[in-house]
Amino acid sequence: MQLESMYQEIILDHYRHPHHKGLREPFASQVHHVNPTCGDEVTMRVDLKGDVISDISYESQGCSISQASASVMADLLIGKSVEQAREVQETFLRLMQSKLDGPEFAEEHEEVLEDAVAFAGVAKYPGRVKCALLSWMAWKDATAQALDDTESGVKA
Amino acid sequence: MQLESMYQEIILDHYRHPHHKGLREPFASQVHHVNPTCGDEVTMRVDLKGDVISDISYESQGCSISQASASVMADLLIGKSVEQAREVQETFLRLMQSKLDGPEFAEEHEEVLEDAVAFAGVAKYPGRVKCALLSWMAWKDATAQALDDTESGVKA
Amino acid sequence: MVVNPQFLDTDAIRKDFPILQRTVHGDKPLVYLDNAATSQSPQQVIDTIVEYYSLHNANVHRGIHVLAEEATALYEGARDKVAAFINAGAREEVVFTKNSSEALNLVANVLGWAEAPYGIRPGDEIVISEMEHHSNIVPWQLTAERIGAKLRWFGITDEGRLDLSNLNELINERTKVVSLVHVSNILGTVNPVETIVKRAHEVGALVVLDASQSAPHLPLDVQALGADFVAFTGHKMLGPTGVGVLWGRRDLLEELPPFLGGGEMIQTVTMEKSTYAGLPHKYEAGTPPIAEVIALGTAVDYLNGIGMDKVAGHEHAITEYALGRLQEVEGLRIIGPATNEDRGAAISFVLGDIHPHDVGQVLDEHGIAVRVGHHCARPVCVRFGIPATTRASFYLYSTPAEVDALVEGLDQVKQFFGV
Amino acid sequence: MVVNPQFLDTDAIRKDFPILQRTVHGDKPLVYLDNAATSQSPQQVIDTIVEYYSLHNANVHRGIHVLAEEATALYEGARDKVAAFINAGAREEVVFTKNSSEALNLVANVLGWAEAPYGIRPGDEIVISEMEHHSNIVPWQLTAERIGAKLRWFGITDEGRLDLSNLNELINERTKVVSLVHVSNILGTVNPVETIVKRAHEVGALVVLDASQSAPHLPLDVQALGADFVAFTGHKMLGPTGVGVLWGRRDLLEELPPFLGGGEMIQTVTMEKSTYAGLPHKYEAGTPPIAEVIALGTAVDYLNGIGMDKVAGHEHAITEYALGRLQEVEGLRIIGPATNEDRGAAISFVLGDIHPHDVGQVLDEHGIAVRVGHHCARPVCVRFGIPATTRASFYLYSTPAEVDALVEGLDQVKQFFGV
Ligand SMILES: Cc1ncc(COP(=O)(O)O)c(C=O)c1O
Ligand SMILES: Cc1ncc(COP(=O)(O)O)c(C=O)c1O
Repeated sequence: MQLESMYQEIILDHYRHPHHKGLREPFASQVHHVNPTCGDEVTMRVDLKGDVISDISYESQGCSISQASASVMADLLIGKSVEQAREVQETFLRLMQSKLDGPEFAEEHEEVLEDAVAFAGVAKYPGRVKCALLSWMAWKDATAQALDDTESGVKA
Repeated sequence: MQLESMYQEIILDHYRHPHHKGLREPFASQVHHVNPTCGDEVTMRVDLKGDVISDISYESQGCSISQASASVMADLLIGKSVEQAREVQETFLRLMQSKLDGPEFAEEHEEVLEDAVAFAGVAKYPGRVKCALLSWMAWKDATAQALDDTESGVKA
Repeated sequence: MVVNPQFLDTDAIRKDFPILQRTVHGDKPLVYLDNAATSQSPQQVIDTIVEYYSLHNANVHRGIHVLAEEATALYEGARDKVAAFINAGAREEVVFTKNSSEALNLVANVLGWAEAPYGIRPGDEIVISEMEHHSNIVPWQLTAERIGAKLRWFGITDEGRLDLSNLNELINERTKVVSLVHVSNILGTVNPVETIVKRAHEVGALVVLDASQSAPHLPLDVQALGADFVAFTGHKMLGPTGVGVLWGRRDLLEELPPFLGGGEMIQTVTMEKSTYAGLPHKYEAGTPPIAEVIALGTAVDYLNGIGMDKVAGHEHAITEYALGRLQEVEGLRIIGPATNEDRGAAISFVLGDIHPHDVGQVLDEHGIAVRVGHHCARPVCVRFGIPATTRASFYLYSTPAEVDALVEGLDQVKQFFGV
Repeated sequence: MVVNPQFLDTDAIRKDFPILQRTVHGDKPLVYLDNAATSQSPQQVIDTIVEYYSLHNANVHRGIHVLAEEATALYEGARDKVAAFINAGAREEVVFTKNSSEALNLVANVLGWAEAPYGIRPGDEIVISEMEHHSNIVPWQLTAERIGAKLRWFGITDEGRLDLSNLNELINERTKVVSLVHVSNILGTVNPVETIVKRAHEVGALVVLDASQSAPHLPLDVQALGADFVAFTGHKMLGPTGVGVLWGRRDLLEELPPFLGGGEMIQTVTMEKSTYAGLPHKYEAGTPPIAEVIALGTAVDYLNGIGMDKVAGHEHAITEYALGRLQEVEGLRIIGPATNEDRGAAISFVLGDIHPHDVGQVLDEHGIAVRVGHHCARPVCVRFGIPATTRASFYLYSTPAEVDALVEGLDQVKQFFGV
């Protein structure tokens, strides 16, 4: 059954038991993103210590793909430097744009993507790519805001 | 050749040598009609003596069908009572709406239509029906105006 | 509306629809339950398009060569068919647009531009409902905003019916136009047009009916309905994409200003000023969707061949069956009327906590095509506090076996997500 | 524009066009010289439509079932093809409309509604020309009238060229927009876009190009042209009816307000207020002409297969031949450029005193399809003091033998009417 290529066990696990869900303090910035097509929503908080992502927490509503994606992302990025995290984010974005070549791309970039390789099968479902990307885009946005605030000396 | 069914010799004759063309005095009313599709135009004058159509004259620009139609109409209607003329006009209108049955309709109504039976072949060319009707519609309009003016005692 | 619930001979009907023979995901037969989004076309409609381009294609009107006359006769012949299909008072009242949305925008714009008494003025009220398709919300928001008019709306009851409790307050002396969906594409509700028309006309307001989900599914008599404008769309009634219909009362259409300007819609043009053609051409600027209109005529022939009363009867029967079977599915909640009175054949539901996207994805894997999301009626989702629904929608070729397949599919969905 | 006049292998090409095999009036082979009104479609385009409805038909976007994903991929794939065909800077700049006329009305309306600096205000000037198609006159008259702006226009020289003598006065600081036909459908004139764009942008005016008669016939590079908007229509470029294209500069389209409101063009809708989707969807309200867009993609493939430079070369060669042969016909007067420089393949003429309707009728009887009338460009007829013209217009499948047939047909016309 093809479906398993999208709904990897690891995705379903994260969906059923999401990590880092629930908003936490402290945080440097918070954003709210919506996927207009299906109404999925996420509120995303990011905290920084120097240039390290010290925390990510979120509240969200949506399909298994968008839920699991937020959970896997938080696992992956917490503790990474902003630069490393950005590389992961960009690689994940490219994975989602790889269409039928998802599995090969994931294999090639497994070191960077770690558990996020589980989403390789989503890339071939154009209708679901936006679900997988929702929290990553929110994280990118929140991190950019947190850095802006830090640079301009504002404390959140 | 089918074309002769539309371009009867009598039509071509009237087209080459139109009768009653050129505006004349006296007249009870004058109207100007245009066929927007092709730009054909006619200025039509009608004079009445009591309820008799004493004169019809016109200036016009257009295709052979519209030119011949004006000429044949003037020949037919001058000297007729308004009532008789209207019957001819209405019969001609029905002829133009008869589509493929033009020839049969014309034969049935030959007594009323006289020379206008020559237009029977036009009815099956929907693109040309408006050409044939232009001057008849102008006449109808001009006559209605002339009668209105007479009734309200206005002298043209 | 009295309908006689009785199944059609779908074995015979389905043979006419090539796409229904198709399999998906390898060898799964297609179970197409997305008819409210778009319907499929029978071979007859496809053949009409082929024949048009292979034999008769020409621009319509004005031409005097054979092809132009043939194309014009076919095009205007299709107008006669559509006019008869909805029992229009005159063929000139049938205007071809590109879809329902254009038809609704047309009305919203020209009422914005019109002189008194029809023109919408600052402070005037426009009434719609919370169950409108976005195509019957946004045009009125745009017009209201441009003019400074006020947009108001009917609410929805918990059962998914139009909330008429404030009818007389909502439609009042300030109301210029009421624009309402006939059958909701998300809830399936059939709205009480008569009640609305009566009240609207009492206060001198015009009524626009969005019949996108009714024209394909039940006998539509625009004269009996009493609305002033009715909009629907070809691709939901076995016809092609690219064509919609606006029916309007002749006296209104004659008096209102034009919408789009251009070829075909003029009487005479000078650089300084133009005058406009008579109906229906006044509202058909530019080369119309010729092949599409002609093919819509064939779709109408096909529907007439079955009989619209029979189509409605079939859908009533299948909806009855589907409502019953779906309500046996544990954890399934129907959004919209759960009973079959005044109800169309679109059924929205949520399944426990499983997001509709996940429901739709698993169903698709089994060959079952449903739609998930807000169905261009987001305010309905907001009203019911849900992000989206899964919607199954039926048509004349839908079968009880397809309902069974859906119900089995939903069991698979639950298994898959372990609930 | 440098073109290499060279005939294509029309024997091979014509085999692809089923309608060109047809006879009329009994056994007369069809000589189709009405390509400026609409072109014919090759079998490939027809097959695309059949395949779409037989295998892939579904509403696009949002759907996650197989058919919806296939239809969406085909639809958006066609957008890529069209974007490449006109060398658009980005695929989002390609908006699908129902025809050229809608595309031009879209621009005329949103510029009327826009905020500063693009919005047209009372007293602002709009510049068009006397050789515009009605679809590029009436929308601007309507906008000018609604706003109280002033409509001005270029005249035409006796040779049928744009009269540029007052260019700098006509396009001035008050000019908000210049909307011009690229190639005239009645005169055949190719207009000097570069000169107009340069002057318009000098004074900060936007430029709209009506490319209805150029996109089908010559290589079109919207970036090189430098205009801000370009409109064209599918049915004149081997494609189906019911689809047109508006290309617009991305920054402009992003900033301008929406045109039609409805499904697909929104980001989020509440009853109070809506926000709009990004490009290109913002301008594609409702179900788009899906099959038509996909088939237009196939038409583009077909044209690319031949090569647009080769198409232009063929038409240049056939126009050269036709101009020569027609000018041998006694009493024939060409309306428009009588030489082949900067000239498209539509040739208008009058034949002595014989009314074009009569000319067209006799030609039709010989199987020759030309158009007669004012060709939706009445001001041109007024300018030249004639009621109408007869127009022969060629395309990639036209042959010198068809020109010969036309010339012989004109002799028959003269014989028939005894001149
Ligand atoms: C120059 C020109 N502009 C605009 C149009 C209008 O195109 P459409 O009728 O497809 O809207 C045409 C064709 O009729 C044309 O030749
Ligand atoms: C109730 C309703 N109104 C309007 C529309 C819009 O129709 P179209 O997309 O064909 O313009 C639809 C379908 O999408 C609909 O279901």
